[in-house]
Amino acid sequence: MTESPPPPGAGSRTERGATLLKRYGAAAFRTYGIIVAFVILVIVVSIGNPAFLSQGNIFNMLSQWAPAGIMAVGMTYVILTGGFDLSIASGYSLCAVVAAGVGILVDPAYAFLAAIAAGFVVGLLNAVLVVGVNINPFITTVGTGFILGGVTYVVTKNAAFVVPDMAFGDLGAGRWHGFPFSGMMLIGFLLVGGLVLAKTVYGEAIYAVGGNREASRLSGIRVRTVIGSTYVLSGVCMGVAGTLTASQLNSAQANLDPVIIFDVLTIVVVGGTSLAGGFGSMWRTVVGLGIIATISNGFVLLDIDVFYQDIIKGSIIVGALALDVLARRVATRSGA
Amino acid sequence: MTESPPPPGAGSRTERGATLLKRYGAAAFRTYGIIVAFVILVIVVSIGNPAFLSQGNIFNMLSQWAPAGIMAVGMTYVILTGGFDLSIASGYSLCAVVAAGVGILVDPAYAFLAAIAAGFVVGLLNAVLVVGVNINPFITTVGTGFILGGVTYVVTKNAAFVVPDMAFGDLGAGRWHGFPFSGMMLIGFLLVGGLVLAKTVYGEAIYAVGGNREASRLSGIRVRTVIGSTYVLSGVCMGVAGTLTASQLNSAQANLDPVIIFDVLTIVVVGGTSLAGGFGSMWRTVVGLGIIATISNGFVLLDIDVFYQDIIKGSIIVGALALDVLARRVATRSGA
Amino acid sequence: MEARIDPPAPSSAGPDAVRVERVSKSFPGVQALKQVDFTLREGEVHGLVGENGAGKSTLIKVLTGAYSADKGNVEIFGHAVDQHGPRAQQRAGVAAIYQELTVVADLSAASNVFLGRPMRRGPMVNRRAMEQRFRELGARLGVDIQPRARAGDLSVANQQMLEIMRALQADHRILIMDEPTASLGPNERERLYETVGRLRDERTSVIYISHDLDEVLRLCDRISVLRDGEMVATAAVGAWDKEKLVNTMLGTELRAPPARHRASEGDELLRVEGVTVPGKLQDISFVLRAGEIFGIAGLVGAGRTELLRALAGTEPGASGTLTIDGRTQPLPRTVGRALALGIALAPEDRKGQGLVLSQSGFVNVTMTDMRGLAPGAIVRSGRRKSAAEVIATSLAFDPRRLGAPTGTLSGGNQQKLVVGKWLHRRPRVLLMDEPTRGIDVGAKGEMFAVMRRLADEGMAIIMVSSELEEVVELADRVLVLAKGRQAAILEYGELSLERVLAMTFGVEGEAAA
Amino acid sequence: ADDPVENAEKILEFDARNITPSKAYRIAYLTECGQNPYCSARRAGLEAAAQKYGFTYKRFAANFNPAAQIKQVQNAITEGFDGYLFAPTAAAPACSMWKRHLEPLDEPTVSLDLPMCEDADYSEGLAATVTMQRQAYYNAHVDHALASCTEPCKVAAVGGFVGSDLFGFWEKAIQQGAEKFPNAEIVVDQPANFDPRVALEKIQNALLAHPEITVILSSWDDMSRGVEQAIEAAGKTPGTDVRIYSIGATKDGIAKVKAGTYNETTVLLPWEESYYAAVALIAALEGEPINGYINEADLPAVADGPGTIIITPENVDTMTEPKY
Ligand SMILES: Nc1ncnc2c1ncn2[C@@H]1O[C@H](COP(=O)(O)OP(=O)(O)OP(=O)(O)O)[C@@H](O)[C@H]1O
Ligand SMILES: Nc1ncnc2c1ncn2[C@@H]1O[C@H](COP(=O)(O)OP(=O)(O)OP(=O)(O)O)[C@@H](O)[C@H]1O
Ligand SMILES: [Mg+2]
Ligand SMILES: [Mg+2]
Repeated sequence: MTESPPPPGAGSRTERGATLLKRYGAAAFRTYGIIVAFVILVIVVSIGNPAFLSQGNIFNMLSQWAPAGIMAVGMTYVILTGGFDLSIASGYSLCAVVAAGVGILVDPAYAFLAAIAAGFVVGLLNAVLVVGVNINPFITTVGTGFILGGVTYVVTKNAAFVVPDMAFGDLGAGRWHGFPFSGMMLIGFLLVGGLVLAKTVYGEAIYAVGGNREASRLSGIRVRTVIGSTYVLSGVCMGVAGTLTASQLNSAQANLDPVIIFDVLTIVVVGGTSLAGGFGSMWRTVVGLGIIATISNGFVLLDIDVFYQDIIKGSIIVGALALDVLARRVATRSGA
Repeated sequence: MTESPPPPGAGSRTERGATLLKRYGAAAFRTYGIIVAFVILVIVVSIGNPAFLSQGNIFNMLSQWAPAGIMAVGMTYVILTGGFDLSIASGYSLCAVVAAGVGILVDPAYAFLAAIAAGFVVGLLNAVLVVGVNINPFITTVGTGFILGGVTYVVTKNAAFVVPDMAFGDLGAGRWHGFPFSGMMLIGFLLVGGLVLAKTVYGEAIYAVGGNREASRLSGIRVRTVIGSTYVLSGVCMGVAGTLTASQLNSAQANLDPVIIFDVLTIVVVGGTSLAGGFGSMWRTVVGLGIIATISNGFVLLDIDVFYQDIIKGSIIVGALALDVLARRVATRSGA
Repeated sequence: MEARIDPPAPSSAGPDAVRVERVSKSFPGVQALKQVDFTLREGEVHGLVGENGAGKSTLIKVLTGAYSADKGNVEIFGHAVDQHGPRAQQRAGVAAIYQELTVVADLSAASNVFLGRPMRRGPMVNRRAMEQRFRELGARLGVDIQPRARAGDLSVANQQMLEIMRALQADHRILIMDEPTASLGPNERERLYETVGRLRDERTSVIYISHDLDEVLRLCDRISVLRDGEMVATAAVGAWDKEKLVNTMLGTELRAPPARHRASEGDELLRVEGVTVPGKLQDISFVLRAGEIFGIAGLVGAGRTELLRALAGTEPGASGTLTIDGRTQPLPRTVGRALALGIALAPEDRKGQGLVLSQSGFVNVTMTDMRGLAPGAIVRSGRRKSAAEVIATSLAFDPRRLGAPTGTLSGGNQQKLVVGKWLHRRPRVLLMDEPTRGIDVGAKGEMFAVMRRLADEGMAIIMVSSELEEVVELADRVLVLAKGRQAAILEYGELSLERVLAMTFGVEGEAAA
Repeated sequence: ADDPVENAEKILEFDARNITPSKAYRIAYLTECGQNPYCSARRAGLEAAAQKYGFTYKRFAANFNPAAQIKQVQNAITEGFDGYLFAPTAAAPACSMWKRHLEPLDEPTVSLDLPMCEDADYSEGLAATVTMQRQAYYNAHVDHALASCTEPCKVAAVGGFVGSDLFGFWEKAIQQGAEKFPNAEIVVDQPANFDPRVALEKIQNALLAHPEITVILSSWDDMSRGVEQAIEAAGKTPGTDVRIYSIGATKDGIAKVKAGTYNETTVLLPWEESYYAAVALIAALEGEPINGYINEADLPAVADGPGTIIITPENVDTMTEPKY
């Protein structure tokens, strides 16, 4: 609503007073203010415990945040079209259970595919309701979230599925010269997700639909297909994330991590992507992920007392965004 | 986005083929489709267990849903301006703790005032961040939610505040000829909240701001004041709700009911109020409250197996909205 | 028409209602106003003209407090206004009709007119009084809008009337109108002129912005010209004529408009039969030939927009058939289907339906044909850039502004892009709803030239415009709609302003009789 | 009735009589539970008692939410039952539900799961209290783990939900244990929501920040799976390089103790808890109330097996197959 995305390089040649540098500098500050907040946070935590920037810790963080980060990639797409996917916590548990179930009953090799197929179906269900029946995505996905959660209970009869074959854990916990496979997948999703968004026709359509649905429709963009596809993508991300977690734990159960939805939403939104749709980008999700992961990791590394963790977390989230907003304001004033 | 609320009586006079009755009938169906869903639900549950419509059960439901319902009144205002208040779960716990604390240390008589004051401050904090610093309300209130929750832990040191004076419980648990005080307060909030929205200049401004913020600003509406006031109102509702719960429990503690936020959001949105702002009304919140309370009560009355509850709940939520949407579509086609 | 309005009596000079001194305003990358001086005398109607993007809207937004100026002073009735948003200015008696519609779609028509200043009884809204006053205002302006209608369901013209009613609703001493007639038909325009005349008699001071120079010359006491953010001239109306205004606005001579010529009689491209939209349109049939510009004339609410929407696959209730390439089929049900047939729509509501305001001109101009720019699904920014620049240049849109989010462009420049969107994809039939709305005289010439050229290249264009002169000047044939019915199709030889007017009103007269 | 062991014997004796109650009772099961394996086991115990004693019951599940529980207590009372099984979500609010709503009824109530009203176990007026999860229980678990630090060692702990009563017991036990066992230094103490994924993350980070950690306290067997994976990911062997002390004695937990991956798991008996609570309620309804505290540790699963709630590789074979 109050978001006014700055056009990098939109400056007119007619302006004489300001130097190019000053102008673009200000624009950069305005655009990338959230990065400043992130850098400050990193500096503070690594002064507190230099191990923060150690290779081992970074690898750990990559593998720990792979499930949430991968789902944040899907959520970025959904939110950019102006949608919402609140079914991811249940969908993720369901996919993890499918992965573990197939890992037990059939073979770990098929677990990944089965979970992705399950995620695909979940996403399709959301897509059909949101663009087919045309129900508000917020409430639709709250509803499907309940349904999927319920299905998972019924399927598991409320017991954990423990996979006896330890090879099942290789995907989630395996490493290559110390670099976790799950971290590679996270980086892959962020990169490919970002490139598709920034460079392809599909990505442009996402922004267009989120920015003005009616104008996009009249321009011949298949609005429903575009919107629906983001839910399917989000579902596939649940499948991947669920498999990684099931593999990391060598087991899965219903209600795996019900609050992961907050993590994922916060990751996307804290970077500055607008919930109104049409504005945001994958690098913002990367920064958001960085901020949230650093906070969570920092609590342990700096051994912050439990009682103060929530206060600190909330203050950092609000503070980072306030800095971002103020940066825009200051830069707009001085740069223009 | 896809919401196109029909104005009752907006039919064009030039239309000749359709009778007035048919036209208005269709418009009513289009507008009030969600009520049809609610009525079906009520019929199903009361056939399953006629005790559903007994006075005792209705009184119980009123008192049980008073805290969530009162917060839904505040949330309706916030959402109508296009905002979000995700801090209510923590704010509500905090206010309950303040009420219990004052009830212990000072006197139960002051507890109510103290909790309302606490809610007011919470709302003011949100308002300052949302309209003062101008941060996105979603993430702002996620952040303040963490902060408030943290403050509550620190204040209570993770212990419950138990009020020894049993008179403290009279507000929340007391009844007048069987009619619970808390139910009266709920009805009072819904009525007054609805009247203010529908009839007053302030209510008119809420719709205007939510419908088109810039147009409202240009028309001289104090947009920031209006938006900010809704967060303060939401805060005051937390204060009232927190007091009622503390009084019902004769005690309070941190993290009282973290998932109440989902109940409150669902109540507002399931009725048909648009998250984009500018469209909705208090009767929709009443219907939403009715639906959610009936589902929850019905599970117990019909003794639904816990394994299937979530599936049923999700299906009813999605189904109610689908019916609403389809009603609109059918009515639009036949009526226009 | 001209003869029907009395020349304005020069008003006696009173104290200044508005005084603007050395006001500058810039946006990131654009200096919209440069040291502008401007004076509005009490009781005068002051015209403000200039090219698209000259800074007119920006100037009035500074005046109303919607924007705060970077430098300079604004005085209203001798009092400096500190820049605290639109409220302060409203208190001082300023009302404005903004160029971009500011209706609240979900509110009723009456609530929109009284937005921010509802009639009240204590803290309560007095809806009955509001609806009463709404009807009075409507009667005065000759519009028939239901006070309880949802504003978003009204046509653009009626929404524009709501804006006008909003400005007139309280008795303001200063009234600012930014292109109030852009989407109005002849009737409404006349009513508005009368109203402005009456306001002047009541010594209300008016700033009047329009691209219709005839209108400005008829209505105003003095006229100021903005060019590139600078105030280049202010003079009494007597000192101006149309040519002088144009030359001052553009800084150069206007190129002669393209000579009117008839399209060579092309082959039948599209046959439209029996288009009906319940309650809006009845049984419209016509034939469209390749290479022609087919005009649709009619009064506001006659159903012109509906007809275009029906052909473009976006009017759900529509029925009828199309014959194209020898195949007869029902009207397209989706936009995609219409596009597959080669039919595209440039809608009249540029903000709501035309542009993705958060995206750049590059994106907007090419989004109709992204596949064409992106073999292998990857968008080639180089190709896109050159394609967009060609389009921009042909529409007199400064190609250097293509990178800016379209939401930051002036109204007229946005309109150019709405039309420009289809110049890349090149449909066989282009439906243009009010394509010149808000476009300056210079650019209008360019737009006409483009339309003519497209037609000459074999495209068929259907054009709807509320400016009948425009339709008559440009179209090869004209379909006249009256109250949703087809009044006549005027062939090339029969076309004249008088006939079209007679048809539109004549049928109305018949119906009334 | 002041001696829990005597109470346990009494209830076992009653159960052994295999009586047929004078009528088919209707019982309200007001449970804090939601949906997890622990809750399912509790339900199964109740189901077994219902089969045996021919009563019917209605389940009111509060999903760990005190505000929801008060609603359910009211609903249950309005509906009216012969007796009430009451498993509090939290001690303090439960006290008000008990005193204000349940106690004034003329029907017997048996509490389980948690003590309430600031009582250590039994609260006056109840027909019985059947529970294990008291402060003493957590102290026993933590003390056993910390006592293993014969030399100075570093300890990390992951607990359940911040704000819950159990988390309060847990934190207090850790605090008191640290004082009792100066060799043990608690370097990380984090909540992990009983969630294996969160536990994995927290312990992975903890092992990185403090590679010398050799003892990990976990408050739930399912969560300990995440702990185990974190230790393996750090290239260490769970059970030897880093010792895991867990709670639950679930099937999975017992198996892990047998395998030597967990060094200990503390017994929880959800099945027995609800089974004997129901038996105690039937006894009260039949006019033989216990009016006192029954500790599940005094029941056969522990008393006739390992004799202690602390299950280690040494005594794990004496533990009967857990019911969940
Ligand atoms: N909010 C904004 N952000 C950035 N640039 C803006 C903004 N508003 C206006 N501009 C720029 O300021 C210049 C003047 O625009 P303005 O709208 O005043 O023109 P105008 O004279 O009203 O034109 P038109 O006749 O097309 O309405 C344009 O270059 C426009 O792009
Ligand atoms: N985008 C739209 N979506 C739905 N209905 C629309 C839209 N635009 C216009 N209408 C409908 O069109 C009707 C007004 O007639 P319409 O706009 O077709 O007349 P017109 O002859 O084109 O006149 P105008 O000059 O006002 O465009 C209104 O009843 C309105 O509901
Ligand atoms: Mg303008
Ligand atoms: Mg039109």
